[in-house]
Amino acid sequence: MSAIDTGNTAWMLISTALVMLMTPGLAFFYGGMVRRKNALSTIMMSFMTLGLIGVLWVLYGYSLSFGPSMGGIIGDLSWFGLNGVGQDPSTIYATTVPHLVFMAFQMMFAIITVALITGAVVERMKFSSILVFAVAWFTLVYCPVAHWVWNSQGWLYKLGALDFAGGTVVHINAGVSALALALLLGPRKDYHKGVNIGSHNVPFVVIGAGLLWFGWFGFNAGSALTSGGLAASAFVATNTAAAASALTWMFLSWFFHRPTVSGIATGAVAGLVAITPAAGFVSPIMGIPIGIGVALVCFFMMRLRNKTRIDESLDVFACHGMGGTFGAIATGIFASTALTAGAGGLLNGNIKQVGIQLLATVVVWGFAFIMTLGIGKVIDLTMGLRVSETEESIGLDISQHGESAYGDEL
Amino acid sequence: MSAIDTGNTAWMLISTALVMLMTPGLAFFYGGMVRRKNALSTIMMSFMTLGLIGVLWVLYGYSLSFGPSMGGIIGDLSWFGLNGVGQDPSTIYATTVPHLVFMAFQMMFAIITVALITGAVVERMKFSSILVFAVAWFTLVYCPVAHWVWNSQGWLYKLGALDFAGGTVVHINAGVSALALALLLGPRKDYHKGVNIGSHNVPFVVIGAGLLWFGWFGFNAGSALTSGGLAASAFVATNTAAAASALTWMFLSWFFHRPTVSGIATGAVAGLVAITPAAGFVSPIMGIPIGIGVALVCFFMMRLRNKTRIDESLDVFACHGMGGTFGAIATGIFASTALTAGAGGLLNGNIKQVGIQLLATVVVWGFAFIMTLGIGKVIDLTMGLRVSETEESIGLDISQHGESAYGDEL
Amino acid sequence: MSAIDTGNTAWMLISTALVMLMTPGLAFFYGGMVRRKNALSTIMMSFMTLGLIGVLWVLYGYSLSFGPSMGGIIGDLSWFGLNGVGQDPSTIYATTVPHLVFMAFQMMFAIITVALITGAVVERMKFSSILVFAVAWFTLVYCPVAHWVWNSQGWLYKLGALDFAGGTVVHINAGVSALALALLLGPRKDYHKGVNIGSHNVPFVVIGAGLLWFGWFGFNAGSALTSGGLAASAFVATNTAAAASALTWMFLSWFFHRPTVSGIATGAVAGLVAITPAAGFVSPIMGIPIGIGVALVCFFMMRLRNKTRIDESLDVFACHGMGGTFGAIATGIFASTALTAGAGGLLNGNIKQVGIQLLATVVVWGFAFIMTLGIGKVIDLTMGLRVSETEESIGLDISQHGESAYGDEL
Amino acid sequence: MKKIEAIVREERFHLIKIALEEKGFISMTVSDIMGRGKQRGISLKWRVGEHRIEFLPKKKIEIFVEDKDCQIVVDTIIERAKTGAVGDGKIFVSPVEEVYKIRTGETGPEAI
Amino acid sequence: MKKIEAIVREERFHLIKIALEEKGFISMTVSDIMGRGKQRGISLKWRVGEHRIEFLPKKKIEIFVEDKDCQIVVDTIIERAKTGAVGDGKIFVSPVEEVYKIRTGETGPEAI
Amino acid sequence: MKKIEAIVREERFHLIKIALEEKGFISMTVSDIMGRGKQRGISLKWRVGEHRIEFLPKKKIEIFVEDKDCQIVVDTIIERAKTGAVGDGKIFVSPVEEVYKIRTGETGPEAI
Ligand SMILES: Nc1ncnc2c1ncn2[C@@H]1O[C@H](COP(=O)(O)OP(=O)(O)O)[C@@H](O)[C@H]1O
Ligand SMILES: Nc1ncnc2c1ncn2[C@@H]1O[C@H](COP(=O)(O)OP(=O)(O)O)[C@@H](O)[C@H]1O
Ligand SMILES: Nc1ncnc2c1ncn2[C@@H]1O[C@H](COP(=O)(O)OP(=O)(O)O)[C@@H](O)[C@H]1O
Repeated sequence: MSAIDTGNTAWMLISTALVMLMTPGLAFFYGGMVRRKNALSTIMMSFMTLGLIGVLWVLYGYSLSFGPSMGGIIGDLSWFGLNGVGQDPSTIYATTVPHLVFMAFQMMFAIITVALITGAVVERMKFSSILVFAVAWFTLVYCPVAHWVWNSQGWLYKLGALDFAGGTVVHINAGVSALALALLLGPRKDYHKGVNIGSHNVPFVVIGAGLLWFGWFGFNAGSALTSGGLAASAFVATNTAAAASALTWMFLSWFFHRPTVSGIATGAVAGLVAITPAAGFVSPIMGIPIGIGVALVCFFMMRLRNKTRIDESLDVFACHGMGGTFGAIATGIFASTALTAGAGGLLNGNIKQVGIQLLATVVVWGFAFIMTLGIGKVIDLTMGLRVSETEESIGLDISQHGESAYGDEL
Repeated sequence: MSAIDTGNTAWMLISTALVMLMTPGLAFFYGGMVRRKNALSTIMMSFMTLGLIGVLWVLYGYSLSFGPSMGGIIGDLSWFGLNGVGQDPSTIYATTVPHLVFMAFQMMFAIITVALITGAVVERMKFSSILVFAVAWFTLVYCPVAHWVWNSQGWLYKLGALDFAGGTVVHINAGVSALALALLLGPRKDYHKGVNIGSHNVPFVVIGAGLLWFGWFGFNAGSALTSGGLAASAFVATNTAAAASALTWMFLSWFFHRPTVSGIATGAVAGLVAITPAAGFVSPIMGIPIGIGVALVCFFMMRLRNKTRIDESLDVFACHGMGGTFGAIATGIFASTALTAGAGGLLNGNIKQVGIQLLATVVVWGFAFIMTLGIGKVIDLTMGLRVSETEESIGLDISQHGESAYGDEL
Repeated sequence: MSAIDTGNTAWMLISTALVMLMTPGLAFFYGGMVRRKNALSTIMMSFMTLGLIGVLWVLYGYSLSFGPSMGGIIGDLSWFGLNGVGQDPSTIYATTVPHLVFMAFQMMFAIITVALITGAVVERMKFSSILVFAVAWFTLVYCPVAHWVWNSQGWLYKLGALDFAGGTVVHINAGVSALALALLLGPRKDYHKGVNIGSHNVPFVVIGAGLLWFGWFGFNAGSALTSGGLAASAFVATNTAAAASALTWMFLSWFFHRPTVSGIATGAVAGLVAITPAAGFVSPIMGIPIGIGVALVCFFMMRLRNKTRIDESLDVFACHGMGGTFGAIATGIFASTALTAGAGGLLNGNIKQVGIQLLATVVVWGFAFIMTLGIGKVIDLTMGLRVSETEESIGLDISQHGESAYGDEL
Repeated sequence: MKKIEAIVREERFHLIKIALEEKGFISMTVSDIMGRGKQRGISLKWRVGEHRIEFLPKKKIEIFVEDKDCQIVVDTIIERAKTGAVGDGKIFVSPVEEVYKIRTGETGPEAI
Repeated sequence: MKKIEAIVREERFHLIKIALEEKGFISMTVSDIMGRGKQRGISLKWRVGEHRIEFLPKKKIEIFVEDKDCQIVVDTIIERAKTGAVGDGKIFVSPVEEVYKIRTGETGPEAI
Repeated sequence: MKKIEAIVREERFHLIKIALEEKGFISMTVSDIMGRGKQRGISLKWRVGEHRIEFLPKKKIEIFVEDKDCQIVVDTIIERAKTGAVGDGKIFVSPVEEVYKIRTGETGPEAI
């Protein structure tokens, strides 16, 4: 057992807190984008994950994901209820900080991943159903994928897949599942009907994006698990990609229309998504091409999707699914030999890494999509996924939560 | 004098900043819960403590609370104006970080404690009176109680009362005082009159709760005063209790009505309150029973109170008073031998600890209640506590502050 | 090359993140103060600097400001694109943390400085023009001034000018430029016309002020570049000045009218501004006179300005220009021998320091004012500075960004 | 048919609503308005002298009724809206020529 | 001249607006109101029993027209506002005596 | 009695209010509405072509007056609301049958 380093621990503690803050941030990022009558319900879908996954993770999630592996597929339950997870460092993960800190840091990732999905189902999904879905998806999709990619015995990890802070586990996983769930659920009844279903509070979107950006320093630079050069490098790569993507998106939206505020906010988030798997593996200045690239990919994906009847409402797939995919592949391209303690990526002549990245991407795409369809279908057939038409038209705030965001009931 | 540890100092600096952020967070948590016409006045009552207590603490508050003790009752004024409180560590408190950091960390506790009380008197108390009250209460109630419980010479500290991060000093103290002040003040004139006096902005309540949760990591894990295993343990206990309580409250509100957003937010805060005295003394998984327990206690306390004519408006007593009491006793029950460097709590067979906890609780209850009644009565007889009926019906934003939150004056 | 200290690095990483958060904070501080129809445009002016300066800084800004000096006037481009700026510490700046962290920390200062200026031009300046202005001003004003004052070879630095965290570089620079630009631009068409052009959302102003205060701990205490006594001292000085100024402003606004919420928020910011150059050079308790002094200076400056036709809309000059000037001089007066490793300030009998401070102040005033007039004039003559009258009356949200903050288009 | 426009105190709305319900008048349209009467709002004492809050938020209730029901609705509102203090509000009655019920296309009394 | 006040579903507003435009009726004034009809709002099933949402947000469209245009405007609105379900709304027509166009000072039909 | 409904530019409201006050007309009810006139709002040039902002926010002032006061109120409003540019707004006058002052129960001219 190695000794605790107070500096590393300080950085990991605050990183954990930063990632926690992302979930309320997301609640506002999403909550601002829906109509007044669904503001609370949208916020609730994110916020409840703090409670729900916060409990499930310490009970069994951490053990399934990071516990002793059963064949590289899933952890056993030997760390159930934080059994054996204590103040001393783990011998495997983050060996200079208390094991509890590493556990908590990972918890915040699980929480926000589940919250991310909810952006696709706002304004029409029953609260009870999203709750049941969250439990099932967390257990059957998140924990296994986290195990494969991040557990030191996980099969994708062993294959050499690079995912610094969660491109596959968090973003592809959430984005693809969001798409699957939106397909099952069908569009909102007012979707593409000439009704204004736009953002009721763009400042909330901005404060959400601001908190996400802020928290993402913990997400990415915290994934260095130490306080030093690697964290610094990931930190700068993160900021650079966010900035480049925000700027690119602003110009794109200007080209087609006007430089929108929701555009620059969305662009920032897309940049943060794409740099997530790459942050600690690429030279920080590579944040610029990655940021520009992801803005192009996501922006056009969003335009395309918007032409269809697929109501993937707040573009979780376009941003996180596609952004995560782009980032995973970009990691294979831009990874630097110096930072990966290995062969680097395509630019270092290591074409194999691109292949591994593609494989990991395809695996997570497929698994997330099929599992989500399955879970969703079962819920649909038993308790139903959608609220009634009347409830949808009154809004989910009142029909699901008995409250109104701005106290305007009479 | 021991040496400064940069890691511990980094953690304490950021923890101090985190606790500072809780006060603006509280301003929104409270501000969202009142009517539009009192939004600013409610926010102001919290925000002004940052200025007021921020000055008083460095002048004399720190010295009274943590300075050389006069018989375990109160500090003398030898540290007046930060005299002797410098960059070197204290020899008594937090011996590996600069004394100034410990001082600042404690300051943020004093600030938010005073702010907490204001939730009971919103929508009707004169601003000048709450200002005078704050000065008096801080001096005559907060400083003594902090001295008793946390000063190394304090009489309750010496008795062995366990209060990791402020169950008695902060929560019971504020909650019970809030009740006393609300009783003196009487209910709002529209209270229980069939008028909608509900939240004007529930998203503000959520952002407040989010910032409180985030800041509470500094509050509780920062109370370890070092960056290491103890901080990690307190951190995880904190999050677990918050999550368990939020979830429990959500189900409780569902059982009686619907799963409300203000319910889950309140539940989270209640969980954070209850774990405060216990955070570093209990095994982190104990956050689950503590969280569930406090949600039950506070939820039913709130329902009960709401049936009376006591207009303890934003449930400071129900949440902080009762939650803190529950937490203080729970600490006596769940404290673990390993973490208290002592005999542990009831579960370790040390029934005496429960007695000590009860004693400390009763002492703070009594002292806070009587002192607040006294201070409040004096203010009532001299300058008056309440605004006039006309001012109350126009709203305190305009009548006390000459402003309107959303610029809707004509 | 000295070794990386994990504690210092942790503190600098989080400080960098804290300063980043100030820009969204500022977006809300400013955004709340304008009319509904310009809320987004105001927020956008701040938020876009995160993207724009975030990219320019890593490309060439850091090299111009902190790179090898050409005669103390400006850096060369040898650090273009972060060339040579890596995980190892710099040999000159912050020698115990990765060079990348120091670079990123400084970046956040550049970002917010540009954002600060925009407060003077809200509700009437074309978005394309503010964008071009931002690029030019950043390159031609910010980078040189940062070089002079903070580069170890900068001519003002060598003269011995004391600026702990940016009184001249950030606040005077931004404040004076804001004044110049406002003069060029002319007042809003509704200014002083009996139309209500007040804050549309004061709670946003408060949340902005809260985040600024929180982030300022990174700004000032982070400027210690290490985690220890100096950071602690700067931290406490910062909080004390903010508190004293907030309180003073509250009483001032009470004396003339009522204790306004926007007043206490503005006062807090003014206090933070004034303590910025002094934070690490003065004994923390000096935050009290500095806070009181700056509140008086800025409050009366604001009243005075408001009597003129100069529509320096959100008082960037009054707060940052005058506050920064006051702070720079106060630093010369209150600097303590113990903390400056030198002769201290006027109170230590070193009158020369006041002279140096005055010189640095005058130089930055003059340079910022003239350069801004020049840049602004060129933009005025080429692309124009203002939106059309129609666009101004419809509001910039719709006319410049094609969006409405609260979705109230039909 | 008549249109009844009542401008009342916000805090009285609930009482009025219930009283009308009891008499069988369920339908109504409500909006938030700002208003002032002859008294020019309310005057508050501030440190720097008297300050006048000119416009105060009120609720506007619009009810369309058959001629025969007009008086009873007006009386019910007055009964519940009255506090006796300045600011109680006003009721205005004006003529309506035709009413259409969109769902059924009905007009006249059946449409109300 | 007539004043037409139509209280319609929020989500139908867009359709109505376009239909009126096509027939040449561009001018209108729109506001957000809360309303309830005879059905007393909508009833939802909650865990603890039935819960009634009494007031629902609606759009109020006000159009001032010459007498001869009144019927066509009413018919156009009805056509587009109708879903056949409860809550479709109402249209009220009342007399107007005079109109002034502020910009030109014109009155009467030219001013509309 | 008459009901005067004036739809005016937001930024002119203050001037109008003061002018009416000077002539002794204190009472009024004000609300925020969105409106468009014959010009279909305002057209802005955007990079991708022309864009039309159809509905613009306006203030609606409602004043109930005795018949004899009607013209002077209308004239005063017109005088202050007029800029000469498109969008100045309209004033509509319609008949009112009865007024009740809730506080006193008075009706007719004394109630206004
Ligand atoms: N002549 C009027 N025209 C338009 N609105 C009026 C008029 N008189 C009263 N009101 C409305 O009625 C509200 C209450 O009137 P007020 O005069 O305060 O009541 P009271 O007569 O009991 O003092 C005002 O705020 C205003 O909105
Ligand atoms: N008598 C009335 N007075 C005032 N407003 C009415 C009246 N009847 C209906 N309304 C308004 O019209 C809206 C729609 O009426 P509703 O009765 O729900 O439609 P439907 O007749 O199709 O069921 C209501 O919400 C209310 O605002
Ligand atoms: N026929 C009408 N019916 C309803 N509202 C109208 C009508 N004509 C004008 N308005 C209202 O008056 C406002 C100003 O009208 P507008 O035509 O823009 O003024 P102008 O005639 O000076 O150009 C509009 O925004 C609308 O709210």
